Amino acid sequence: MEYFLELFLGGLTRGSIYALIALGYTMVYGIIKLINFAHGEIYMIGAFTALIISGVLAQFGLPGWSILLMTLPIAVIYSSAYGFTIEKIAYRPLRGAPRLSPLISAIGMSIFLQNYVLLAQTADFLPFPALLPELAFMEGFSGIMNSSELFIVLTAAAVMAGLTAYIKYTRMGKAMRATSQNQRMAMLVGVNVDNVISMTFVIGSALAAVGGVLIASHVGQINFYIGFIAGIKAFTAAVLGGIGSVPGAMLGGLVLGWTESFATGYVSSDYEDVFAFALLVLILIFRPSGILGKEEGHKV
Amino acid sequence: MQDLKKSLLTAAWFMFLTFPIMVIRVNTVEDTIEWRWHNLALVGISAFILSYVWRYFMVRRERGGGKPQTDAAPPTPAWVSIVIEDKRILYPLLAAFTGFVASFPFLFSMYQTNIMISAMVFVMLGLGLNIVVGLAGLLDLGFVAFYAVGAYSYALLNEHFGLGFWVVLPLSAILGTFVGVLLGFPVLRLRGDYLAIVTLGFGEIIRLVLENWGAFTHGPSGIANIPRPGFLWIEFGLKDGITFMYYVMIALVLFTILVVTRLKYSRIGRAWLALREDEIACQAMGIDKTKTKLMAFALGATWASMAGVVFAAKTSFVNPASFTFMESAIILSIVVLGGMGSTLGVICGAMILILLPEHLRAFAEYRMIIFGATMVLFMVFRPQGLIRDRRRKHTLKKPDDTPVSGDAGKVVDAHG
Amino acid sequence: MLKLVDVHAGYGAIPVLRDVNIEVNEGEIITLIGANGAGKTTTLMAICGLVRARSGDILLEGESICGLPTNRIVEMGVCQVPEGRLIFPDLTVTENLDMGAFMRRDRKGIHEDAEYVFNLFPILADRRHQAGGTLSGGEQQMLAISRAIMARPRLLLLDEPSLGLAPLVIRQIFDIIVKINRESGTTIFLVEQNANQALKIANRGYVMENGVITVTDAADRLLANEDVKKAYLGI
Amino acid sequence: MIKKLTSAVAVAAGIGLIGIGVAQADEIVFGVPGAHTGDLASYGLPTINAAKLVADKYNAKGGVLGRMIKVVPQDDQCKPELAVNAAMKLVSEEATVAMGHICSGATKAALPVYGDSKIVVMSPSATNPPLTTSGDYPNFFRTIARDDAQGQLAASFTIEKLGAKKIAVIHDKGDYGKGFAEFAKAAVDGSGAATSVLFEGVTPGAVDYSAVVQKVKHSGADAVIFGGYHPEASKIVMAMRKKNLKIPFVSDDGVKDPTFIKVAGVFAEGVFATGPQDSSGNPLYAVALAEHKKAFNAEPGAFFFNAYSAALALMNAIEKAGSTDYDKIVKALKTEYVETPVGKIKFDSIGDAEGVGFDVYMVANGVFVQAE
Repeated sequence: MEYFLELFLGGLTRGSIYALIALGYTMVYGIIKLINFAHGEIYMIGAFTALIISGVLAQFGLPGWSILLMTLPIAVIYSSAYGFTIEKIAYRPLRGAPRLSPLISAIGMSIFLQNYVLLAQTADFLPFPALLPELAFMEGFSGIMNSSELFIVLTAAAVMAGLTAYIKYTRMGKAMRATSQNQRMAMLVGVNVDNVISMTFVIGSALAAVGGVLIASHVGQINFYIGFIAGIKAFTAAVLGGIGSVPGAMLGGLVLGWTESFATGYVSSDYEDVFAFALLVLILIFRPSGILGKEEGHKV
Repeated sequence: MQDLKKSLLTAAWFMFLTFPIMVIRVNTVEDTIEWRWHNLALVGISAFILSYVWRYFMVRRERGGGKPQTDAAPPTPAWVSIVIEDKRILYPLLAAFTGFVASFPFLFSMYQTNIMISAMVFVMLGLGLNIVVGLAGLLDLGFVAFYAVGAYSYALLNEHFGLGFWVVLPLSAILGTFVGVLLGFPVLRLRGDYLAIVTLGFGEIIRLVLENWGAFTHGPSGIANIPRPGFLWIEFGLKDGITFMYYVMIALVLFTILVVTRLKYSRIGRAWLALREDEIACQAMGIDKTKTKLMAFALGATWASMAGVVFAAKTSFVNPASFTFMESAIILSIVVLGGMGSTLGVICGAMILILLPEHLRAFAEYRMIIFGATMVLFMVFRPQGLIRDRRRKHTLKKPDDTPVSGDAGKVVDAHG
Repeated sequence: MLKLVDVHAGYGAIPVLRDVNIEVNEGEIITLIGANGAGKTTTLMAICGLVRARSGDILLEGESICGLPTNRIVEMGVCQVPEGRLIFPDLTVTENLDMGAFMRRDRKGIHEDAEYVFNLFPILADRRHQAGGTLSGGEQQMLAISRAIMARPRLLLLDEPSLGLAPLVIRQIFDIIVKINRESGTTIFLVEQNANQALKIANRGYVMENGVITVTDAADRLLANEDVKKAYLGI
Repeated sequence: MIKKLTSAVAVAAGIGLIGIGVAQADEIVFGVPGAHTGDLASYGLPTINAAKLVADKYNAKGGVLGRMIKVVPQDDQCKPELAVNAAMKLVSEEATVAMGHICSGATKAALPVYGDSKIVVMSPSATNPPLTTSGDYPNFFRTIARDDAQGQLAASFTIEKLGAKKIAVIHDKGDYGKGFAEFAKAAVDGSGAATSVLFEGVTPGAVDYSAVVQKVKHSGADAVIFGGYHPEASKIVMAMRKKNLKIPFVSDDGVKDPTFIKVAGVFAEGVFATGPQDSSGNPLYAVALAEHKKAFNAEPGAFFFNAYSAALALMNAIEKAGSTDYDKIVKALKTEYVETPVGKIKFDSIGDAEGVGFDVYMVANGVFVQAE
């Protein structure tokens, strides 16, 4: 039973990270029906920016928590700025192009960003400082869950609650919902769709940066390639939950995290990813729009 | 003046954007921080200049954008039409080209011949994927799975049963078709992007199985000593083997082109096209959607599988590292950059994407970043690819120049 | 109030509108009639900036709105009830109305207007927490019109409000259109295939054929016009 | 169709004409194929440095057999198909000998190409046993010990010195890591003194490894043997220690890298790793180190000394053979001893270096020291 709990909590941590990244995919997809392949790279850039900023700050001999408080917002700002810029360069000119074009553009952007960081920084794995504080009261539970995992789960939960409220109650949130349901009509009631799309990229990127900083601090190392694998998994999570649906992304992330964790624990980690993808295929075969997704209306 | 202001702003923005990553290099292994201020200036200046270039092309694009998509290709340059119309120039040129292709292995080194074979393998893959993506409009991100099936079927059949290249080639075609149908059947009722992610998943699953099922596939250490094809009873040495493979590849590529071209203009080809344009209307016209899609999927898999056999024979070694998502992305780029649906486009795409990196070994570090940037720029400025697909048109009557308002609505929807 | 001067517009290279001249005065109900595919919807989209006019000009109270983004035009008081209604399917009726008032910041006024439309269409009040997508066609049309009212437009553009509705509902909708025009002085530009009904409530009418305005006259005279009768009134 | 063909002529001709290899007869072309870009570049690049240093040394003395040595690196990214291309490129540039390929898979793919052209290949890092034991590649030599020796050593060390009874064997599913892990597992199960309670592969680059760590814990193992490279190793060690799993962690040569200690920090303390026998007492070792520091102003990277030794062995063999003839070079490699940074070596009948072995190291106070 303890083993089950350990795997459950491990899956919860991993799933929370997937969910944080998956939100970016799902929001962008909801609004412009684009698989933003470069989103994983945004997550990586968030982590790298945090590494650089915290490295510079550490020179001043500041305490760990103050470094975290300064690093996280800067990483979030930079990731958002990258998300914003990418949309302007690689996706905005392609509005109205066939569906495949922005997707290819996104794959190209993903390759570009990976190599940009590779060339400007390094190919090697770099140690990432443990920015998350160790909580004394978690000491006794460290066998099943440690402080950084607790931080990840709590932050993810808080961020998701915040995002849900934002979408539900704010003016921009309403504009986002309206735009995702019918872009033309949203324009006709006066929504500035360009702004909404930019904002979607900004928010999605910010969430990815939070995920990037948390996970990097938890596992203690990053390189230019971390975004690719995390991105594919998060995207799988988004589709699993029903792409375009915000609660779906959260649920999809957790389901995927648990699947991988239990598959490793009870079967074999050799086939961890096989289980993840097989689950995806199965769910899509029986529910072609994902767990919480809605069947797309067939337009004639 | 307006432009100058915009460009200055762009430059400032990019200087801000790239500041941490371009300027500061923190090496947490060595505990060093390196400030590279010259990069900041570099970014600023390049962003400033590039913003002008970008704007120039954007304006050109806007102007060109109004042109109808359905109409013929852009005007052919004068020299091309001269060459084509004057048979005195054309025939010798064609003869020279045929001669060049035929004598390539004798003109160039084994290395050159070998990478030419690589490029032709990718031509085959590209043409195969072109059926799926370019003609039928199904986005397949796991195409490399079928390529792996072909490569491993040759490696394993050869290892266990000693079957030769010529026996396995048709066998693998059948196997590829079979696997294509097997994987295609459950996923084809998914639409668009869902299909994309599921095919990506299948691609990964196949690679992971190859990697982990050591008892069957030898896992990551792979299978070595796969023989090159012989001719009847003749076994070749390395150099002659490569030369022979070159001609085998030429024949296979020609065969592929022939079949794909026939398919494209056949009944099923028109059904694919209809499917790509409008799935629902297609069903309404009585086209069996599942069967048509499955055909495309299976045929694509057939070619990929055959290309896999050639790959295994050429490299003489297979392991799962050759069948990653990156390969799928490259094949897809070949199709898209070359020009979706266009056979010649795919050939040019493969030649450029495979041969250029080989010849640019000196720029190895910058190869991938250029590759990524090119993909983006192509999509933005030349989405139809290098060579636009031109289909034979059946002009029954002059089309009415008044579109119905329903059509109009659809155009805007596409924008939306 | 609204003036289209020699407007040419189309999609890509396909021209749709040619030399369109339309004038709508403050407080009027103007109708644009024509066959399916004549370019009526395109005209509305050009006004709202969803289709860029290739040449000519569109003036709103003497000011050119050509090339402005749609949200700016909406902000200036032009509101459209598009063809096919385009309800936000996952938003509730109340949320749909809220979206109509997206450009407005006066909470109190918005609340009052919501009460006003619920009075106008009591059925919507009953369904206020229901998702827009679950309403019937007629209810959706009512919601679409209510949503437009919520914007307090000065100029209301209606695209085929009668399409696919039962005659009884059509009559109700047309009554409301007249009511909006009378009570709040909203100028109305109505695009209809149902020429008979439209001309009955309009002050003036335009007839469009193949992207060109062929006839324009006072509504009652158009109703009496032999050609129009033959072509559009089915008499 | 005709129009299409003509433009194809232009494209194909244009591409075909770019870059035609040139070779000069009076040079000894010393090929250095390996991963010089991509994620494994850090293992390949130090070998180029080693080759250049050795070449400079000989060239300063007038070359080998009076001919200058020209170092020609070829990138293969550790991918088999690119390795074949790299090999063919070297063949067409008439390489005399080649030092490389870095990864075993790439080496296997490329060897037949060299074999056909009678070129001796010596790898500083390809440890997969069949490269020599299969007998398929008579032209292959290496200056590093085989995986089976390494796996055997890791297993016996864990059982005998650490007294482990139940051992969890983990690997990174890679060519190198899984090979090592399989040999270690076989050695553990064959020892009679201990059993392997777990044999699992982790996915490189996965978000975290907590599930695998829990599984190790659950298996009741009293030691872990890991086959793979340092990024995964440090992630696993850190996760283990954070989860209060303090059992010994024994790994391989891919982990015996200073970067591992830097990345894993305090968690690296007490980790065991096998690595090439310590030859730092060897005078040539100091020479090579000094040369590298002087020329590149940095510490040498992975496999540098093996590569340096391989380059010396190859050049020495050509000199002793008195010609660039394949058979004579092979004979010289197998008969003539040569002083190198990894010791005084010659090669046995299958191509493995005699006298090159592994030792077990342990991290203590932030450095690898020989374990007792």
